[in-house]
Amino acid sequence: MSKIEIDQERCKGCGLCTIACPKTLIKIGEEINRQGYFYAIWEANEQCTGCAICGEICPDVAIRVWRDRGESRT
Amino acid sequence: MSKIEIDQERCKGCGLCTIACPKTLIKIGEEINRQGYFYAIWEANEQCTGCAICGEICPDVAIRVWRDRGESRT
Amino acid sequence: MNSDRFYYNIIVAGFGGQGVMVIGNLLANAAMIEGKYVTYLPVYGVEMRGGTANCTVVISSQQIGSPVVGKPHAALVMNLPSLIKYEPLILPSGLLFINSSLIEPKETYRKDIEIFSVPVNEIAIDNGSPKLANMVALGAFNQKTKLVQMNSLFVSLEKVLDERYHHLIPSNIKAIEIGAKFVQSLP
Amino acid sequence: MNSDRFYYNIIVAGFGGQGVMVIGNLLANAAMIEGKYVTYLPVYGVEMRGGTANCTVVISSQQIGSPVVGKPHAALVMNLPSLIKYEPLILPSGLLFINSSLIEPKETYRKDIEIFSVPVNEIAIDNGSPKLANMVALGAFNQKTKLVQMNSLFVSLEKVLDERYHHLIPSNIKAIEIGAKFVQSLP
Amino acid sequence: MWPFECGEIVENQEPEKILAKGNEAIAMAAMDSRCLLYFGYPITPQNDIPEYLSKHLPALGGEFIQAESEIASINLLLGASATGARAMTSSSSPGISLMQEGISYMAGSELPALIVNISRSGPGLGGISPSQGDYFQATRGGGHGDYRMIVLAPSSVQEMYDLTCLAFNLADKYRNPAMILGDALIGQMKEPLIRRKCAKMDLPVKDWALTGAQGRKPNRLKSLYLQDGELSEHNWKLHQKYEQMKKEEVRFESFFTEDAKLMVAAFGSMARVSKTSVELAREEGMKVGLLRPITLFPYPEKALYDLSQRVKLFLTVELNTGQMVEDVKLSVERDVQVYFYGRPPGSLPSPEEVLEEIRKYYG
Amino acid sequence: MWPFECGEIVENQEPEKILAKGNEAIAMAAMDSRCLLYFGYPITPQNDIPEYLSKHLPALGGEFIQAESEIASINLLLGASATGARAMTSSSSPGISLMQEGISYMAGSELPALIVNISRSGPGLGGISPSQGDYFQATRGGGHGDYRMIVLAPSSVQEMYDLTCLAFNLADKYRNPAMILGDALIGQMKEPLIRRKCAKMDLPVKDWALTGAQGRKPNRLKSLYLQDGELSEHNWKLHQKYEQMKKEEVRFESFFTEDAKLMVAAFGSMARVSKTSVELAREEGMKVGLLRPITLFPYPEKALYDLSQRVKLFLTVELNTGQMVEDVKLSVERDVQVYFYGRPPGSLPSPEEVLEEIRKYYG
Amino acid sequence: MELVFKRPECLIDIPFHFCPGCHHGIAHRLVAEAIDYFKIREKTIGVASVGCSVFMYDYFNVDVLEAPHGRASAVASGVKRARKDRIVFTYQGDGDLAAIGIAEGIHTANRGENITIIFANNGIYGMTGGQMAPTTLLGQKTSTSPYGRDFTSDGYPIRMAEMLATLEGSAFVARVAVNNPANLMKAKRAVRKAFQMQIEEMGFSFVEILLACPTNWGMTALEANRRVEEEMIPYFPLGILKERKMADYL
Amino acid sequence: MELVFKRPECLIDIPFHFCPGCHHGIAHRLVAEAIDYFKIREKTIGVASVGCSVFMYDYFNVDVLEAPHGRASAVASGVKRARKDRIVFTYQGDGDLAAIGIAEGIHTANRGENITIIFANNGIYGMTGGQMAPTTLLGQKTSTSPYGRDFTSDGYPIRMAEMLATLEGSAFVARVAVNNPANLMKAKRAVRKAFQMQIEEMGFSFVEILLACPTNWGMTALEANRRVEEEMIPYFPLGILKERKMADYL
Ligand SMILES: Cc1ncc(C[n+]2csc(CCOP(=O)(O)OP(=O)(O)O)c2C)c(N)n1
Ligand SMILES: Cc1ncc(C[n+]2csc(CCOP(=O)(O)OP(=O)(O)O)c2C)c(N)n1
Ligand code: SF4
Ligand code: SF4
Ligand code: SF4
Ligand code: SF4
Ligand code: SF4
Ligand code: SF4
Ligand SMILES: [Mg+2]
Ligand SMILES: [Mg+2]
Repeated sequence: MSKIEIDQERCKGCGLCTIACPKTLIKIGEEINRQGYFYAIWEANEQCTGCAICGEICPDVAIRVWRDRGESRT
Repeated sequence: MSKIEIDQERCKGCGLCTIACPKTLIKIGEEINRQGYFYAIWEANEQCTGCAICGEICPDVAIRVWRDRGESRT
Repeated sequence: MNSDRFYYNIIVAGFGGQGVMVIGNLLANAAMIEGKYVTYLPVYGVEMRGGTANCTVVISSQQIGSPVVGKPHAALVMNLPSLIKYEPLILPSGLLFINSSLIEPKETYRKDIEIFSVPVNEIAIDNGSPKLANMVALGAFNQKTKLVQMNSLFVSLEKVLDERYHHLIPSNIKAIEIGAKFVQSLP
Repeated sequence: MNSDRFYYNIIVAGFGGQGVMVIGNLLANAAMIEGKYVTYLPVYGVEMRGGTANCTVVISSQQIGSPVVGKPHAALVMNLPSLIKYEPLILPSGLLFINSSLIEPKETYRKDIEIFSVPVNEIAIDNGSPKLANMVALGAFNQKTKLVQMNSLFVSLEKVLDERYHHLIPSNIKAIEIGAKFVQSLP
Repeated sequence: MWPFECGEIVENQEPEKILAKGNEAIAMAAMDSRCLLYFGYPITPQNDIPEYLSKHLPALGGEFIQAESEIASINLLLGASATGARAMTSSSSPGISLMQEGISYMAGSELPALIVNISRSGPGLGGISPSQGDYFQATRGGGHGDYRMIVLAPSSVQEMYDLTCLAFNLADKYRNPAMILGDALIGQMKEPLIRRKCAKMDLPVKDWALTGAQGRKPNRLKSLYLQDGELSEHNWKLHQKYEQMKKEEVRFESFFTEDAKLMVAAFGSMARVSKTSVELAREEGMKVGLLRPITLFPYPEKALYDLSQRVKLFLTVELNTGQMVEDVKLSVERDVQVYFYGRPPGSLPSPEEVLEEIRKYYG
Repeated sequence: MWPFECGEIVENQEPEKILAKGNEAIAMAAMDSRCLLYFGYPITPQNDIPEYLSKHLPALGGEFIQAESEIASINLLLGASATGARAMTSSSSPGISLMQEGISYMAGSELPALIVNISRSGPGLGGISPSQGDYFQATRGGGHGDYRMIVLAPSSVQEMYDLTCLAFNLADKYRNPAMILGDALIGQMKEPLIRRKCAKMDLPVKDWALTGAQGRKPNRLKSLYLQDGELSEHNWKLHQKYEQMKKEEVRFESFFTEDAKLMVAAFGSMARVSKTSVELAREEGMKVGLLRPITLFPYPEKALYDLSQRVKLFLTVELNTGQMVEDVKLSVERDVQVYFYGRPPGSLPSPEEVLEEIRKYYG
Repeated sequence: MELVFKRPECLIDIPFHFCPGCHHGIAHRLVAEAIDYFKIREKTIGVASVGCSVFMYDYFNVDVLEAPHGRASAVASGVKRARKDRIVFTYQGDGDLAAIGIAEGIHTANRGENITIIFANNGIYGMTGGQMAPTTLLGQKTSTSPYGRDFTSDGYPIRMAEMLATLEGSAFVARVAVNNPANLMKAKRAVRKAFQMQIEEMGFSFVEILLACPTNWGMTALEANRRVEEEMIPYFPLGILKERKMADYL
Repeated sequence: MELVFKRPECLIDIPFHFCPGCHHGIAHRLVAEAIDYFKIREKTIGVASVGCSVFMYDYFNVDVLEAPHGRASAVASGVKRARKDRIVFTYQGDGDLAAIGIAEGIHTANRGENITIIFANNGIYGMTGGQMAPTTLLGQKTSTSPYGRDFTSDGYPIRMAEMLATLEGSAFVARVAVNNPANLMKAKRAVRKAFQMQIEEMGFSFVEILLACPTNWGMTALEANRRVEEEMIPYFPLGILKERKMADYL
């Protein structure tokens, strides 16, 4: 099982991660952060492969990714 | 019979006309003009075709050309 | 600047992108329509992106000298950095209007001014137009201060908004009204 | 500028390309070698091409103030425009040295100065080095004025000419000597 | 086509009061002065000018070029103005620095045109806040050689409009580039504006313009003078022109001079702030006046000199570390004290802060 | 490598007297001051500098770039100086105008380097004859914003050398660009020159230089300051630096001051001409002196002020239509008469012509 | 679990000021990753341009110099000539490099300066509020081309990579995009390659990155991202345009 | 006998200031002849650049404007935009156009300004005394490349015609020489064609003319003339690089 962490105060709610995640595990939430943005939330989910695509695409470097197995990244 | 006229005070003695004339009718003389240049002189000569190549090549527009017959220029 | 003459100035401040400039523009235009002298002065951060943005509006019955205001009668602050910057400057017994969606009212400190909090983002979101938080704030602020007539604000929308956005005028009006209503409904 | 001190200045003028600057340089360097204070000041026409060129050399036993000379002791003119420009400026009883190859001596007008004509182009051509008319002029001028020793001029050639032209030093020396001899041979 | 009737186009305009930005007022005034050629490169805080003109010039048959740089802008302007057409560019401080060579050429070739500097903070990239740090550059010639621009310093949105109209006229009258020197404050602020005709001016025919040598000798526009003494003469001719401007074109405004014991001198945006300070001072009973130069070149030397016969205390207020104060010192009587309150850019002084300074020296 | 010993390299040089051009003296001094980086674009009358350096820098392991323009030159210089290395550019008036933005950035980012202006006639293309028409530009900042350069005005070939060495030192001492302001006269003339060490100066370590953030925090060199008040503070800091220069770095030379009734004030080439005029005047029995500012910024205000306690007649002589005369007026006591004799470029005044003016005012 | 994706060390831990969905953030990160990869942080000197990326010095944990608008390539050349042993790069917008700075860009490439230019092409002047850039597409509306870019008066969008590739002096020239994971991975390789070229002293390297500017395109982040694919890439084709295999002075 | 060759009317009857054997004189005459040919003297406006050709206004019998060094193409664009009914040309040296003025040259071409540029390429800075130009050949010694132009520090000679031909905005681009009668005749046709393109409103036209500068090449006129053939033409091939057949907005 892999996981990601979204820094909710850094997230600007652009949504790029939501379309990039091959498993569509991320969506924009309904709460605003201190900057007034609706931030992204990760649906903690076993499906996450830790592929890090979400991290790569995030313009605000708001995502960190942990991978469980020693699989090589895409 | 065609002829040319070299403006001796305008000529700077560069010699371009001397190598351009297909009949080699022009050479650099041994006198200097008021600017101190050895100017070009035309050997008045029946061979001149009035082709105007000398005029075309002269950087100082120091040559005028008259053509006798109605031949077209080269 | 005699007390018998009308003279009032406001600073509106927030993040770039929160639409604080539009608030200032609408106030100024509305006051102009109502026959007042006005100045509107925006201040941006770096050329355009990021940082904070604020604007100053002066409304007066006389010709206006300085459009720069050292000590405003009122400050409408949309985020925390603006609160920190402008709270100390407000004239005694002036008005501090805070957007409590992004600022905790407890972050204010002055006792000699009136502090008035409205959760403008929440209100806007609740009304389905999260992008119009600034209009909610304007409506609430004007309801509170009665600086200009609401109708002058509505009329000004057409002058202030770019033509591209004219189709949004009705929803802007609605947001202003919602802001005003929120204030009216306060106990 | 007392008369017991040495102070002399010269203007050398001609077309760009006639080598007047080299004349000035050689005079200045030679005088420096001989322990004098010197200034050399060139004046060009447009950036480089065409037009006239001239230079001023001041030689003195004292520190030199102005390198600009209003009224020269001597003018060495290589062409007609230079004659027209500098003849009027020469100090009374000064020297006007003209290149009679390009200037008719009759084109001068002053009576209160010494006019000295040398057909430097012809001399140079006759001696097979038409490009060294300037050196002929220098030799003749210095023979006439005895401003510096001929040898100082020869030694200066190495300093003044670009290395590329050092192989031409002997012919330059020869041309200077020919100019000097021409003057010596005058009646 | 020449000379223009000032503000002809405006006639069809109803004199409605609109809430306009200073920058937009310039753009409107340009169009109303029949300037249909604009060349410029984007830079904050003056982008409203090109944006407005890119939108409105095409309909008038004008040309809007967003140039690749300020250097291209000033040279496009040089070319366009050489044809006798009215033309303009606008920029802000760093961009104006890049135009210095071109401006020197335009002055040297005696080409009229409008250059707008909505200046911002320096040196270097500095910031986009208001600044008066380009006063020297504008009035002393930041480019090489002896030349001057006509420099007008508006201090309200209405003046942004009015002085732009005037600048075109003065440029044409003197065959010289003219500059509007505003700043981020006066360019960005909004105030009510009325588009109105400016006073008519008799302008010389542009017989020097390059339009093709048809039925006349070729015209040449250049700044290179190589004949002996020719360049000196040209420089003296320019100098005479500047002297004439000093005689005929000085403009300034003053308040509360009659009984003033201390005069504040300030231009543009700082004159606005200072005006309130002076009013506050009067409320406190201090006899303080304000002199506001409208033309920075020619400078109101005489007005200051005359005033200084009576008033012996001057306070120059600038949004920099001391530039116009030199002109004040050079103008006033010798026994006058000239103080300086400078704020380098980065923050704006409030009227209260200037009042503080007034109190300090009035004392 | 830092701080440099002044003129170290020269030690191996025998102090031979050579007949050198002013421009070449600058180039030699640069090399002798360990300036091994040159960036420039050709322009008359200063081409001897790049030509000399293109020939001699490679052997010293230096870099010579003929840039594509003066704008590239000043920005190459900006980059090189940011590494802490000594570097220079040179140009003449129009080229210097093009550098104004870059100079403003360098001053704003506090980058030391040498900029040489061997100025020529303006405005515009003007001509290549000597001119002092760039005095304002050099001393007031032709670029935008409040900043100053250290400006040195040599008046002999030896000084072209000596002041170049000094300029590098002062630039490093103050982290500020320095300018040598010569002209076509002083750049093109030849005089005997001795390459000699210049006085040693304690120079601060360049801990701000960009060399890679190894074992330290990253260094940033910039002129953009956006935090509230930050830019004001930065401007005041620069201002303090300029004030310090005024205290510590003023240099001037004077002749015949003791009993002078009239002082001529002139710099650079015109000081040379004027010196002869003053000597001629003395020969005629007139009590005339000469004051020659060597630093144009900081200006010898105090020297002039002190002198003006005694001498009540000043004649400023310039190769322009009136620029330095403002500094003279701003410096002297209030009861002093300051006259001006200006010659715009295009022809040089002779010592006799200046003498004529002296006679006129000496009265 | 292993932390497989995190902020590169070369990027200081503060939030970007960029607008939501702005690709500058991705491009910045790619550069930072390349610097980390080659472990050259302590010998790298960055040159910031004026544009939305002007705050580069706040983000990169390396020595940074700010250049006047358009002049970053000249400034970087000056840095490099003074310190040939350092790694020098610029990060320049399209207004910066293709408009005001085109002369410096071309001549820097032509001289084969051994530096790296990251060219952030978003077809717009971001920082100044959305004016037309030299790379704005035909028909595109901007605040100074309100009726759409028209080639008869505004000219054509310039393809910088193609132009620089024709110069003898350039060693590596590529155009990439970061709008989807596949393009992003290629972009990462290109940026890395560009630095590698410099480290190996192969000469001038240049990577043009197509970026979305949602704010000034007047779009949401997702719309803007899509426009990169649909409108920009067709006019600005991706790929490596030039790659010198050996320094030609070897 | 008929006078078949004489000074064109558009050339004022005064001597050129050029050095003996300098090709500028020929190039000037070709331009004057084209103006005569199209009978456009009275509607032509010339823009002079700074270089040995700066005195253009003394020679051409047309309205002439002097541009700052390098900026002739921007100046000419300004003239043309103000007077679209006039014929506008610049005459620019290689230092002027390819070095300091390259940005203006490229953007003028890119905007497709309907003007004509005559680019006088002699591979040297003539007027200022023989410094290296952007078109100086590798190995060529000049006063600022005393050891010969070296690409590692000086870069490569730029081929302007090729570069401008790649831009969408250019309509006619040619390179010619005037070193012998055959080339000269082609040059004459190219110059004429360039003006014709402008008259027909086809857009930006550009003729690069390779010229000899005997003085600063340190050669006699005849040697310099030969060098054009032997050294310049091989690096700068002659020919028409681009010719738009129809205004693309038609
Ligand atoms: C000399 C000068 N001219 C203009 C500007 C204003 N300016 C700042 S950034 C910029 C362009 C920004 O566009 P781009 O380079 O494309 O960067 P982006 O913001 O799009 O990333 C301009 C014109 C300036 N700072 N300096
Ligand atoms: C801004 C500026 N920089 C430099 C110069 C000096 N300058 C005059 S002409 C010229 C170059 C001449 O070379 P080119 O354009 O090739 O023309 P050529 O003389 O060879 O015909 C230069 C650098 C100048 N006049 N203005
Ligand atoms: S790591 Fe991969 S699978 Fe997991 S959330 Fe990110 S993109 Fe989706
Ligand atoms: S990509 Fe980053 S900033 Fe955008 S929504 Fe996802 S986490 Fe937030
Ligand atoms: S016209 Fe022809 S043949 Fe006659 S001289 Fe001239 S080139 Fe020779
Ligand atoms: S080409 Fe002309 S200038 Fe040259 S030698 Fe012949 S006539 Fe004289
Ligand atoms: S304006 Fe555009 S380029 Fe600039 S930060 Fe915003 S989205 Fe990015
Ligand atoms: S220097 Fe060269 S280009 Fe200039 S006129 Fe002489 S030969 Fe011609
Ligand atoms: Mg951009
Ligand atoms: Mg050339």
